[in-house]
Formats: sequence, structure tokens, C-alpha cells
Amino acid sequence: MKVTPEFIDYREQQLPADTGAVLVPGGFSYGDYLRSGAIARFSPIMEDVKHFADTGKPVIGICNGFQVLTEAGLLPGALRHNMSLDFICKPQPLSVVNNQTLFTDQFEKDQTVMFPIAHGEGNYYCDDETLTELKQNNQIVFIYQDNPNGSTADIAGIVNKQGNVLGMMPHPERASESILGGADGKLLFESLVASVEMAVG
Amino acid sequence: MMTELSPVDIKAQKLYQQWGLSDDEFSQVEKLLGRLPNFTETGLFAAIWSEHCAYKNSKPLLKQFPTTGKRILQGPGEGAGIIDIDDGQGVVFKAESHNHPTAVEPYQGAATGVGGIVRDIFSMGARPVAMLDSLHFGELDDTQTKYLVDQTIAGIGDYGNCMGIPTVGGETTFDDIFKHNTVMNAMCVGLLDNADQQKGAAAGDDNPIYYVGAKTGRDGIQGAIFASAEFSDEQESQRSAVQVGDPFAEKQLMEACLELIHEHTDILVGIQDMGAAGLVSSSAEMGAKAGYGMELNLDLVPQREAGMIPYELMLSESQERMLLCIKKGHEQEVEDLFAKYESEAVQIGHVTDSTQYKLYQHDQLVADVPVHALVDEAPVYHKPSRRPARLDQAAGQFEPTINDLNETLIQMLSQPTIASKHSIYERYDSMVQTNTVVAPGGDAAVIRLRGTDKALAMTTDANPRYLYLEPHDGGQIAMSEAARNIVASGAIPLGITDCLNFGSPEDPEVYYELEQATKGMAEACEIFETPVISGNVSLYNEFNKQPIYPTPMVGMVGLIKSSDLITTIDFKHEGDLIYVLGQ
Amino acid sequence: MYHVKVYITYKPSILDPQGEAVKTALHRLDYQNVETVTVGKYFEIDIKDDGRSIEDEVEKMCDELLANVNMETYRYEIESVTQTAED
Amino acid sequence: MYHVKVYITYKPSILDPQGEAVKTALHRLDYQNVETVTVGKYFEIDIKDDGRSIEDEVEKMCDELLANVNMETYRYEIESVTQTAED
Ligand SMILES: Nc1ncnc2c1ncn2[C@@H]1O[C@H](COP(=O)(O)OP(=O)(O)O)[C@@H](O)[C@H]1O
Repeated sequence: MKVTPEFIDYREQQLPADTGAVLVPGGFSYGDYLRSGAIARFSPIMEDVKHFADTGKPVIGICNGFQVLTEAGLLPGALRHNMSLDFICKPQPLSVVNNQTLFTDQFEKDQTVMFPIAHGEGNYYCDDETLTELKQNNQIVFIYQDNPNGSTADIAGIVNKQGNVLGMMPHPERASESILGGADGKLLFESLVASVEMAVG
Repeated sequence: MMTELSPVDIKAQKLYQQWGLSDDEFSQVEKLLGRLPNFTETGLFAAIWSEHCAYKNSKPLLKQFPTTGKRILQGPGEGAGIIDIDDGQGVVFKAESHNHPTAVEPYQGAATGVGGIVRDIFSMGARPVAMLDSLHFGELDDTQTKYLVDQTIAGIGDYGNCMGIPTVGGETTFDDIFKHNTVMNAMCVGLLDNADQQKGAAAGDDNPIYYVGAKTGRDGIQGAIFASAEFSDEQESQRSAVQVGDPFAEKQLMEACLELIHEHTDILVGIQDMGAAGLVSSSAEMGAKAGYGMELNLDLVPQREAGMIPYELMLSESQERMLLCIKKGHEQEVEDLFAKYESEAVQIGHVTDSTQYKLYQHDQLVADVPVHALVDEAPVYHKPSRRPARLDQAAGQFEPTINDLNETLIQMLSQPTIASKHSIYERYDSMVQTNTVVAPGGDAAVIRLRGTDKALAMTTDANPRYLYLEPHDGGQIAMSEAARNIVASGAIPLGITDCLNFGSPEDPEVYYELEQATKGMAEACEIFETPVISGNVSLYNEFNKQPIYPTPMVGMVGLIKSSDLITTIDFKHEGDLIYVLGQ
Repeated sequence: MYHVKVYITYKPSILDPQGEAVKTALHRLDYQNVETVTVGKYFEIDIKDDGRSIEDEVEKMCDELLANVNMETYRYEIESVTQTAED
Repeated sequence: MYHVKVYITYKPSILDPQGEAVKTALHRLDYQNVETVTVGKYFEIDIKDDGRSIEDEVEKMCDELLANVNMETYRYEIESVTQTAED
């Protein structure tokens, strides 16, 4: 892939005009104090990320990024402490249950992929009503084959109703080079880049 | 609240003894100053002359270690050592013990142990790329031990994870001897562009001294002294305020320091972590190293608590703080840079042309001592040593009875010390930074170096039981195990760091163990051509006079010149042949 | 000056793994008579009176930041304290 | 049956990074009048009466498990509740 990402400081007010997609990465924003993502969602740049998402452009949040997006209300639900209460870091088999999104259209339907997880608060929660909606709208994108953290309905990643905002706890970027033990994750970025290029024309 | 005794009372009541200074040492201070030290000054000497800071009991033994070699860019004496890995790059590493704090408050003790060693690495100008640990606990059948293990792991994991530094390896053993004296060693590995190498020295008359990072509170006052004392039942209550780690503050501090080092090379004169014995040891060492004096105004030190006296301010071990010496005229630049990272930078004093170390508070001169007396005149002891009788008892060779090989194998594998450690290392983020080629679970961990085809292998090893049975050979065995782990990963060993965890050197048998173990290690270093580039000594690991087994941890790093040389432990194909190498 | 105490717990319908873990630990320590444990967060906040309604302010703080209302509930107590000389 | 509430906070001299982070966040959200924030833990525990002194029991639970007395302090409230039919 020949895409060079640009790093945008969380204190910026605006995304660059030619932004094609926004990736909110993993990490420990504000030390994860209070709740993961709770403080970061008020970062100045988040206002513009919301506008960007509202225009239907792709936004992806991985790990802490997912937590930030739920806290910010861009995605439904919330992330609790892992059921074991421990941080967990290990490769995890997932199923791609929705390969019709702009992030996953290069995967096979129900393909098994190995993405590492690395989180302490990755236990996805939503109420029954939301879960029904997620299912009806086909918003569940990745599920764990072997639920490591207690997530509701084995959910590992979801999109919003419009399908342009993806949040997921596992790390595709840690599985994008064979020297690191696997390259399944690359398909996700290739899907995204192809979708953006299509949109730009 | 502490009351400050007068100089005469300090001497009469022998207050200094409580702080770890002997009568002889106190007389020596008196002689060096030509007068009685006041309360603050006594505290400064007690801290800097503690074993933890001055290595007064271990220095003669550390001299045995080879410390030079054609790749060695920096040996012991700075925050961390540096080894050249070609292409203008260096690998920086060091290990640090945090045994006592971990025994008292495992989560925070372990977390702040990680925080401290990370600061040592980035103070050299290097970006931390990996953490390892070495943990020795009591047997797992005890509830308190389970709690200790759980919290220690959580503390190490949370701090490293939050900083975005992968914890890629370590070792863990369990034995009753460690029940009241957890051994918690942390090792950090960093990557340096050799042009960015820094020193902890404060030179140049009138250059400003900057305090950067978190505020000072009464945390861990006397930490260095505390680390140089044994535990016993009676002492349970006599513990100083626990240091709490703030990894997010450290992350901000690290990014600010690295930007200063990398992008403002011209203005930074020296940088050092405020570690053991906090402000006094960092500032005095920086001055002494450069041959300059220093004046600090304690009113300017950022303070979290009200009413702190100079003794407390100087000896506090509050975390996430560094000391900088910068070129005069660049004050604003430094302050702006730290503000950008929401970290604080405050000028608290300046370098002087004299040789005195002077502290002021509320317009009063509260300490005035020759900086060399403080830093370089600490006594060095050659303690008596005696070979423990147990070593000469013709220990009846242990003959295991094996009825069923399968069963014995399963029994062995279910020993916590031998069993898989995945329940530990899966609680650490071992992959963040996406450079971990060989994650925990194998021999050494392997980290690739982006932009090159090179990789680094790293491991920590010690086997306390072997050392207890034979300290000299045990020291060699620890070295050999580390070297085997490195070689089995496809790397050439470059050098080591170590943490010498022992009992009290006042005990001649412990001193013998220390002497023999270091001798064995030093010989092995020569053979493997792996000089010692950094390390740490933790003595007084005793509970009710029962010392731990001798536990010298070896942290070894090796270089893999091209990624296709990396080897891993798993069997690759059916039908492949299996060989046993060696004797 | 107000002294505010905020209590945050998971909604009753949500399993609280921390509470379960603490309960198990208490049982292991022989407190068999412990029936249920819930674990929450507790904040003590000192707020200067600035003329705005303190209830409104605390309510908003909880809603926006302190609690995640998707999974947590909160309650608070507000105590008005007389300012001491330094304030 | 007793309904017990336990509040755990850091001792005054102990650094509370969470409290600081929350305070800064509240300031940024324009609650400039927030002076101090401390973050602690909060437990609600239901305990069956088994004849032992409830105060002693709660005190011991706090000491042994709920609080880390090296750095935290605790306080608690005990309320005696009449048992409902199910108990
Ligand atoms: N405390 C720990 N932290 C991180 N990794 C650990 C820890 N303890 C053990 N490991 C990892 O588990 C694996 C096995 O460790 P160990 O049992 O010491 O192996 P060996 O006997 O081969 O040295 C190694 O990859 C090691 O890095």
C-alpha cells in the first residue's frame, strides 16, 4: 500500500481538508484514567471528527480508539472491564460476519482471521434493544470465536448504522506483516484504501 | 511532620544511625565539613552514602566485571550503558531492582520500578523499545503470595502498557525463601541514534538547572535508605509514604525530553532522572561529574504538599521527575517545549564555578557542602567473608525415583516455576510498537529494528537455587543460560546488565555469596565477550535475618544482523530430526 | 464552597465483574455471610460557588464525564460548607 | 441483614493521578470552579447477620482486603435492614 498517513495532534481544531479517512488508534489516552476514552473524547479534534463522520466519510477506531468513539457517541454501547479483570494480550481468532462494509469488503464472509487483542477494558456492552438493532442492521462486523473478555454476543467490532464508522477492540495493524506473525489485518486497510480511492474517484 | 534537630543533638542522639550512617561515617562527614552537619546536610549524606546510591559494600566486587569492548560506547556510570549496533545506532539498556517497595505495596512498587528504569533509558537520549522483568516470589499456595503476584504483574503491565512500551520477556520463579522478600527487577531496552547520546552532567558557570515533570510530595522519603535496610516483623509500621506511579505523566515527560534531546541538541547540557534519593542525588551527581558546584532554591521546587522541609524536598522519591542543565539564554524554549506536552519545567537553580553544593529555602542557606565530599567520598568497605558450611557438606546426591516417566513429567511441568508463564505475560502488552517478532513464550524475545534488517534479542535469567547450592558456578550458570537464550534466537550476545539481589553484606556468608557469584559472572562475561554495561545492586533482602538465595539477574542483549537469521523454538515440520547439543 | 460526593455504579442489570471478584475473595477469607458486593467509583469534589445552580452543574458533570450513562448510574450528595479564611 | 457502604480514598499525602486527570478534564469542560477532585472506591455490601459483631467484621474486611492501608484510608456506614421474605 502506498498511503502515507498524517498524524493530527489531538489539540488541533480541524482535520486537513483532503482527509480521506480518520483512524483513531489504540493507546492509553489520558492514562485511561476514569474510564478508557472518557477524557479523550473531549479532545478538541473530536468535534471535527464527528463532522467528518456525519458527512459519511470513513472513521475507524481501534482499541482505545473504539473506546473513544463509543464514549463520544459515534458508536453505540460501552466497554467494560474484561470479565477476568486482567489485561489480556494475545492473538485471537475472529470471524468476519459482515464483509459488506467499506472496511471489510476484501474479506470472505465468515472468514477466520487472527488479530491480537491487547486491552483491559474490552468487554463490549449494550442493552438488549441496541443489540437487536445491531443485528437487524447488520452492524456487527467481527465476533470472537473464543470470547476472551465477556463481550455481549461475542462482539469484537461494530459499525454505526450508516456503516461508515467502525470500532473494534482487536488490532488489525498488529497482524499486517508476516514477520509479526500474520498479515490478515492488511485486508482491512486495503479495503479501506480502495473504498476511499473509489469515493475520491 | 518532621522536627529538625540541631547539629549538636543529631550527634548526641545519634539520629544519623536511624538514617543508616554509622558512627564512623558520621565522623567522616564531620571531618569533611570541618564542622557538625546540620539536619538537612546529615540527611543528604545519609542518602547519598547509602548502599543503594554509593555501592559502598559492592563497589570492590563490581570492579571484577569487564566493562569495555570495541562496541561499548558507554559503560557503567551513567543512567544506562550503550552498545554500538552498527549504522550509527546504539542499544541502551539497564535493569533496576524495586524489591522493597514491591514487597510493601506490590502494585505501586512494581509500577514505579518500571517507571524508574524507563527514565534511565530515555535520559540517555534513547527511545525505550522493550521491557523485561525478573520476578521471584514465595510459593503459590499462600493467599498473600497470590495477591503479591497478581498485583506485581498488574503494576508492571499497567505502567509499561500505558507508556506504549512492550513487555517482551522475563522470568518468574517461586520458592518459600522469597515469601517476605519479593524480588522484582525490571529491565528496559532503548534504541539510540548515537549522535544523540546524553550525559548526566551539569557544567558551565551560571547555566540554569531545570526541574521537569511531576510535583514533589512526601513520597518514599528515605527510599534509598529504606532499600538499604532489612525487613523484620517489628519494622512493619515504620514505612515511608508509598510512591504512586503516574504513567501518563511519565509518557508526557518522556516525549518532551526526547524532543528536547533530538531537536534542540545545542541547548541541553545534561539530563538525569531523579531516582533513588531524588533531587539530592541527581543534582549532586550532575555537578560532581562535571566538576562544578550548584545552587538550588528550594522555594522554586514544584510542591504537591504544603510545609515540606528541605530534608523532605531533597530526599523525596516522587516519581516522574527529571533534572536538566541547559545553556543559559534558552529558558523560554525549554519551558515552551514542556508546556506543549503539558509537563512542567521550572528553573530551580544554576551551576556555579565553585565546588560547593548550596541549598536555599526561605532566603536561608540550609545546606552548604563540598559537592565532591557528598558524591565521591563515600566510604568503600571490604567486608569479611566466610564460606557457608552448607557448601562443604557432602550433599547427598539427590536421586529422583521415577516409576512412571509420564507422571513425573506432568508433575514437573505443573511446578509453577517450570510451568508455562502465559498467565503472566499475556497480561503485558508484548506487541505495542509492532516490532515484536518473537513474543514471550520462547527463549529470548526478538524485536526488529525498523528501517533496517537487524533485530535485537533480549532475555533475563537467574536461577537462585543453583546459586544457593554453588554461588560461583551458579553465577556462571545464570550467564550461560542467558547466552544460550540469546544464541538460540539467532543472535550474537553483545553485553549484559545485572541486578545483584542478595541478603545483608554485614553477614559474612552473604558477602561470600556475593563475592563468588560476581566472580563467576565476571569470568563468564570474559568468555562470552559480553561486558557489563550497567546494573544495580539490591542488598539487605532479608526477613528476620533470613537472607534470600543469592539472586543475580543477568539481562543480556544480542544482535541479529539480518532477519532471516531469527530462530524460534517451535518444531517446524513432521519428520525433522531432533538433536541434543552439548555435554 | 460546596463539598460534593458522587457515587457511580454499574446499572443493576449489568454484571459487575469487580463486585463478583471481591465477593469471591471475601468468601475465601471466610466472610461466608457476605451476600452481594457491588463496586463503584467514589468522587469527592470541592466546588466554588459561582452563582450557577450547583445541582445542575453536578448533574451535568456526571452526565458528560464522570459516568458513562450507557452502563452506569450515579447519585450525589451536595453539602454547602462555609469558606475558611484562605478561600 | 446489614447493608454496608464502604468508602476508600487515598491518604492525604498520596498522589492521586486519577483525581488530577479528572480535575483537569473538568476545567477543560469549563467547570473552572472545581477546586479539588479525589477519586476513590465505593462498595455496597450486603451481609447476613451471623451473630458476630458487624463493626468488627467490616473493619477487618477493610483492613484485610478492601483497602490497602499503606496508602488508603476507609470509612463505612452500616445500616440494619429487615430481612425480606426471600432471605
Ligand atoms: N515475568 C515474566 N514476564 C514476561 N515474560 C515472562 C515472565 N516469566 C516468564 N516469561 C516468559 O516465559 C517464557 C518462559 O520463561 P521461563 O520459564 O523462564 O523459560 P526458560 O526456562 O526457557 O528460561 C519466556 O519467553 C519468558 O520470557
